[in-house]
Amino acid sequence: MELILAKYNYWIYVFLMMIGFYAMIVKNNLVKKIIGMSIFQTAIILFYVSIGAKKGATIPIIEHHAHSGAIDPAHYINPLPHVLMLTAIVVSVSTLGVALALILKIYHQYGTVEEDEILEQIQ
Amino acid sequence: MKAIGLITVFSLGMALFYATIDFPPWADPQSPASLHVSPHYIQETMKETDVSNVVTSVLADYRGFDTMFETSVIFTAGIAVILILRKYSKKEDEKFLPEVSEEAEPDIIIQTVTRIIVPFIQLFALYVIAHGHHSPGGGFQGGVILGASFILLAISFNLKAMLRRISERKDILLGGIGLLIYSGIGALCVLLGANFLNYKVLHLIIPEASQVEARSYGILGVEIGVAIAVMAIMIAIYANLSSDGKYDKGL
Amino acid sequence: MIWQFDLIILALVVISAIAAITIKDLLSAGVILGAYSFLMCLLWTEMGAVDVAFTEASVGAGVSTVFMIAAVYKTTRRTKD
Amino acid sequence: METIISIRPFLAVLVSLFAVIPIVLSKRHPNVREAWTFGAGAIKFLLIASMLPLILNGKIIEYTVFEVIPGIAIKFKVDPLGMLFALVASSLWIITSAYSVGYMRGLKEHSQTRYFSFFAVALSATIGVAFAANLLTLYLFYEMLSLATYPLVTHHQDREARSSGRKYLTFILGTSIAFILPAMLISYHLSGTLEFSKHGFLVGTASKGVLTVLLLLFIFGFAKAAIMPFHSWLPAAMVAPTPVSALLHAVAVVKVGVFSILRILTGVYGIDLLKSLNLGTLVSYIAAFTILTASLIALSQDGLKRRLAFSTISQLSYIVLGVALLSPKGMIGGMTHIGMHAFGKITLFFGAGAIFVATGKQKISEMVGIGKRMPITMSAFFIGALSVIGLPPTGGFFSKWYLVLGTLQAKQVVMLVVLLTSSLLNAVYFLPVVYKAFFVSPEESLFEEEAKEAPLWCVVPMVITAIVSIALFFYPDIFSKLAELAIR
Amino acid sequence: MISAAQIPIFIVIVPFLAAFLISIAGLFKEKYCQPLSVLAMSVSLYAAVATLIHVINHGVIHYHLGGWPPPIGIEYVIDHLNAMVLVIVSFVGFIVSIYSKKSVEQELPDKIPQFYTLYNLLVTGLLGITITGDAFNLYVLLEITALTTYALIAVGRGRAALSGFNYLIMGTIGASFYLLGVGHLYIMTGSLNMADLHQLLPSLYGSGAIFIAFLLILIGVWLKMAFFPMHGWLPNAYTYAPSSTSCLVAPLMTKVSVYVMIRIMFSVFSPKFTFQEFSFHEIVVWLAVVAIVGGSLFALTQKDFKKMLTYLIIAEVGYMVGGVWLANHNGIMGAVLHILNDSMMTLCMFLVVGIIVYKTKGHHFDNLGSLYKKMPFTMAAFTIGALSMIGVPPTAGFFSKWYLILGAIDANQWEFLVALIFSSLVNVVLFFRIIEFAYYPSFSNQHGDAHGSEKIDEAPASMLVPLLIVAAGLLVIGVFTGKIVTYIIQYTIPNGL
Repeated sequence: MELILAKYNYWIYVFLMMIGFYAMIVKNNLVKKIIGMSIFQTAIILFYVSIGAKKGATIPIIEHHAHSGAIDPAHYINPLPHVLMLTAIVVSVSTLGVALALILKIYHQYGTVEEDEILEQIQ
Repeated sequence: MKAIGLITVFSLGMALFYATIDFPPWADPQSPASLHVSPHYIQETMKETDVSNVVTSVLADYRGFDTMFETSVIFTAGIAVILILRKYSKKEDEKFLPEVSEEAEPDIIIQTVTRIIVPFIQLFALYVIAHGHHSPGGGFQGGVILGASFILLAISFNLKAMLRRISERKDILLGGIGLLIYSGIGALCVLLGANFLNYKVLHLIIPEASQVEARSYGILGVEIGVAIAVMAIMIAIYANLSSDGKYDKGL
Repeated sequence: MIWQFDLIILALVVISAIAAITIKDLLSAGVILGAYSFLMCLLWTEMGAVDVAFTEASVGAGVSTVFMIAAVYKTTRRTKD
Repeated sequence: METIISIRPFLAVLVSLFAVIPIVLSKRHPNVREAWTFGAGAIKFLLIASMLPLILNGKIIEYTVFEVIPGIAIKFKVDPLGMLFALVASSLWIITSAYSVGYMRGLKEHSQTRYFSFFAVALSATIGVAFAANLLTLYLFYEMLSLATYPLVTHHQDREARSSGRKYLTFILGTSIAFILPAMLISYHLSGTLEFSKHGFLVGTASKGVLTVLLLLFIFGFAKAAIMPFHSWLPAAMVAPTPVSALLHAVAVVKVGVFSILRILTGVYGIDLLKSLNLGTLVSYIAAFTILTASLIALSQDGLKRRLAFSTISQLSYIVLGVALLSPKGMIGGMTHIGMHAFGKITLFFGAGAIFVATGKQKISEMVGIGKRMPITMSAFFIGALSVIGLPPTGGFFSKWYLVLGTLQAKQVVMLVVLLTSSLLNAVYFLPVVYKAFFVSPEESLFEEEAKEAPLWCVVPMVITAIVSIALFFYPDIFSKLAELAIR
Repeated sequence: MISAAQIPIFIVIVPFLAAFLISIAGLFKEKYCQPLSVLAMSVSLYAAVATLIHVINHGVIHYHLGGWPPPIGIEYVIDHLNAMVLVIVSFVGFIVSIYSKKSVEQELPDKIPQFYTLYNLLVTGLLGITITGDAFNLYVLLEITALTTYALIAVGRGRAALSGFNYLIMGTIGASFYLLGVGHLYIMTGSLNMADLHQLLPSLYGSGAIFIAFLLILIGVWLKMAFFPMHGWLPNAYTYAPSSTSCLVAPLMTKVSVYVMIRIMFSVFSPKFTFQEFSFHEIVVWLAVVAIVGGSLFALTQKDFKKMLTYLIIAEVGYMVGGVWLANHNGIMGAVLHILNDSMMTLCMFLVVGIIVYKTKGHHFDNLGSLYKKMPFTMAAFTIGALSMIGVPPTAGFFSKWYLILGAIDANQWEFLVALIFSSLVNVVLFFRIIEFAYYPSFSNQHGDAHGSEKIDEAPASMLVPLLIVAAGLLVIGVFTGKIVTYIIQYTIPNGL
């Protein structure tokens, strides 16, 4: 129980990541691949956010009365992973945008978003 | 293919699972991640940057360089979508039409509500941008919300309605300007003799500001740049995706 | 942090992820992806990552879903898997 | 031995390389263009000749250009062996250029500028090989030569040229990359140097097995020496215009291959090492096999140039054999054979080319009675044939004589038999050509009686090389002296 | 006012700022886009060269962004290795920005501003990847390069969109793996700075998480560089991309990824970890052998010039990865030298293809007939490039092969030597086949104009001059290998090897 409580967040992220990864490489539909990609990236974000979590700490916004006195780092959640993940979210939405644009282009070229049907048309 | 995929997925899962064994327990205050670099940010943010939201100060100052590129990732995506989809000539014939083609009737309730609510959304967005120093939020979130307000217009009316308020040219211009503000502030620091993005030298040109306050202002300036760029690019991506790059009628 | 609550959200997240990749309608899949993002966002708020959650709410659950739906509208809802 | 630092060997290499620029620039004026070729040839020859007295006095000239790889430089060294080869190649370039003018203009060939430019590059590379002071420099110029001769071999740009060109490159470039490059790097790995030296640099670096494999890689890798089974590019390359065959495939290219093998034997392995590992015998058997087989094949060839090509293959192995005997006389024989065979064989090729220019004939069976029509050509051809067979009064006799002495000195009776048999075969495949050219009844003759020679530009060079072939019998001193110095 | 210490930042920032200026300028006057891009690239190149000289004379440069010392802030660390890669990247960027004018006008007439915006961002990304000393910063820049590349590839013809999409999927997987790996490092150490990680990691060697982190990063980077068996996306993506894109992407993308791999292996981890704790370097060399042999064989089966080159890129990646993983001095030197040489060679080749596409509207072998007559200068440059690919001295390609083979002998990995020789031989066949096509009149359609009718029809000067510079560069680099090795490359060997 201790062990499960200690690590379950990480396990869930691994599981989500497997789902996303599976969709990315096995799914035939291009949009599904993209959905998988989103899940995959979100899982990584979950992983990072879990790194930052800290028992008994609050959100990383310094309270105003703490100005003068020394600030105890254990009192606030580690902000660094949050910063990194803001970037990762931005990256994922950018990738999503470009991917969808490509899907539109592919659709106009082949009339379908199923990979096997496209490959059939190419041959 | 499916079998190979499953094997790959499974082995990845196993590997990652194996790695978790060595992780420090979840939310452990004694984990290396909590002890090595982050205490500095938490302890010094007020003294060094005068920003109480540590995420903002790290985002826009300590790791401001990352954020600059992060914003340019968005910009890149916008330009990329334009490059891929935008069709300038009208006559390009469509071989395959979208399958969902029925046009929705304009709904008066939605339109009215939108008209009322959009200014408030934008006001809120501005608040998020400006108040990012002290509360969750900042340029990025605010920019997205601003962009979303325009997208909401486009959805409930049509694309033309949005383009009347913010044309394509203006949109691209704003995207470039937003990033120019960010990198320009950085370059300004170089011109003032410090390293890139070292906002503290801005006190030389901002009247009555100490070096720490200059950092705070620098962060604000940067956030504004981010917000403008993000808003513009979100609009651009939506406009292209929803109209197939033709900018005609949208969804 | 209440770990039971945490676990419930995690379970929901997993369910919506599986649903998003298995459902045979792309529009629904896009919407479920939005829900997935939103659940994630809850999870993160609960872990104290307010800024990330805020961003995910506006980007992942908001704009991304709009993009996805726009794209599906411009192509097709059909999918074989 | 005293070492002199002088830039002259480097200049000798560069002269013809830089001559390419004016040659290309003056492509609209053929006479000016050819003047540049001659000028470069003359300067090159004089530069090389100016170094001769020093070498004969037992000195060595060195010049380091720069270090390409830390520890390994592009470096030139003029020693007697290199001098011998350079002298032959550069003097024959002038003569061949003259011949080329006659041949190319006589046949109104296309792309003459390209032809003369690449010829100059090829010569540059040849001298580079001759003066290379280490294996890398040698390899560099060896490859340069392979590539520079490709446009020459495929000059006609027709289907036949295309397939010959392929064969040429496959063998020449293929072997040098597949065999020499690894062999060179393994030797570098073993010894940490690539500098040729008197006693070789591989002594005591590896077991006999490794060294044997390495030696085989080197010997077959230098496919330009046309040691069987890597010989078949040479007959194929005969589609090239005759001057190319004459200079490159009788002198420059093939001798570069042989010369490189000599360098490996004397500079990389060293005589002592070869003796102690008994590798000389191995090499000499390989060479002997080539000598006999090629001679036999030559017998069956009807195309004159092809017959000459196979003859070349067998003659090249003489040189390898001579050095592989590892006896002083044999080595002198082998080294002087570089020069002697060059003059003899180039005369033969000039003859073949002259016949082609004048009559368009390429097959031996079509040349019955041609002696009446082209007496000068066929006389020169006869002298060349004598030299290649090794009969007095020609230079070929001198080198063969030493080779025979060498076999006796090395107590290799088998090799003696090989030499004698192959000389006999040489006689059998050359003399009938000459015989049929002159001594046939008028009815059989395919040509009218009146003498109508090839253009003067073709005939004069041929006569000169024929005369030199004879002169070398009476004055073999230059070559023999250099060879003696080389083995001392 | 701007001190010399600020020069390193200009390498990255100038093209970055230029990207937005171009995008804005494009709204008003399209014809300013390309000159602006050239200007930015030349400033960047100048700064890169100045930095390289500074590094050679004074050693490693640290540049703290925002004035924050590492590991608090992000820093730039410029040592000999990345100073060299910076020069390569900015040089290629400069050359291609001049070259691209005509070909972009032909292939993407109405998207010129967008093209140059993304072009500058791509170069910025590559430069940033190279220069940064922060593991996460590298990820962000990796994504910039990736996104720009997807778009620039996808606007090509034919299958471009689909192959761009495949690349997007693979590239995202690669980048995500990298990010995951960095996450693992972060959770175990709490740091993102490479030098700091290098200090913190040794006490954690042996931990499973670190091992997995290394593996994840490695696989991520391998995906990006199309190392066997993760190479599937590359050939189509590069083949159907517009000429200017492939000229920029093909020489740089794989090389910068190789650089990242070297950085991760030696600067984040250490040689001790990569070669002793993580003892599968022999397997990696075998993979490299398969990459080289497989890439070469696939190249042999192609009937399309550009596609053939893309398979050769896969083989060349095998050279570099194999060289690094030989785990000795000569191997690593060879690999680093090959980063330089191969980027120049590939650039030369793709510039030639671009010119051929510009002139003949295709890159199939049939388009090559009699090109030596029509475009003597282009084909002369091609010949030099081909010789370099084959590895004929004194062209550059020979010398990196030299070190790689020596490394293989030193490491007793003869299979790598055989693979290198094999690929050289295949290159002989490949390139002389093309030389044949271009040298001989095409025999298949002989309707009387086999000889003579071809007039000289050279490419425009804006395309030809860059090509000739690159071709001459191949010879110069080859000849000055000794200098390059003594002044730069020997310092790139990590301590402890």
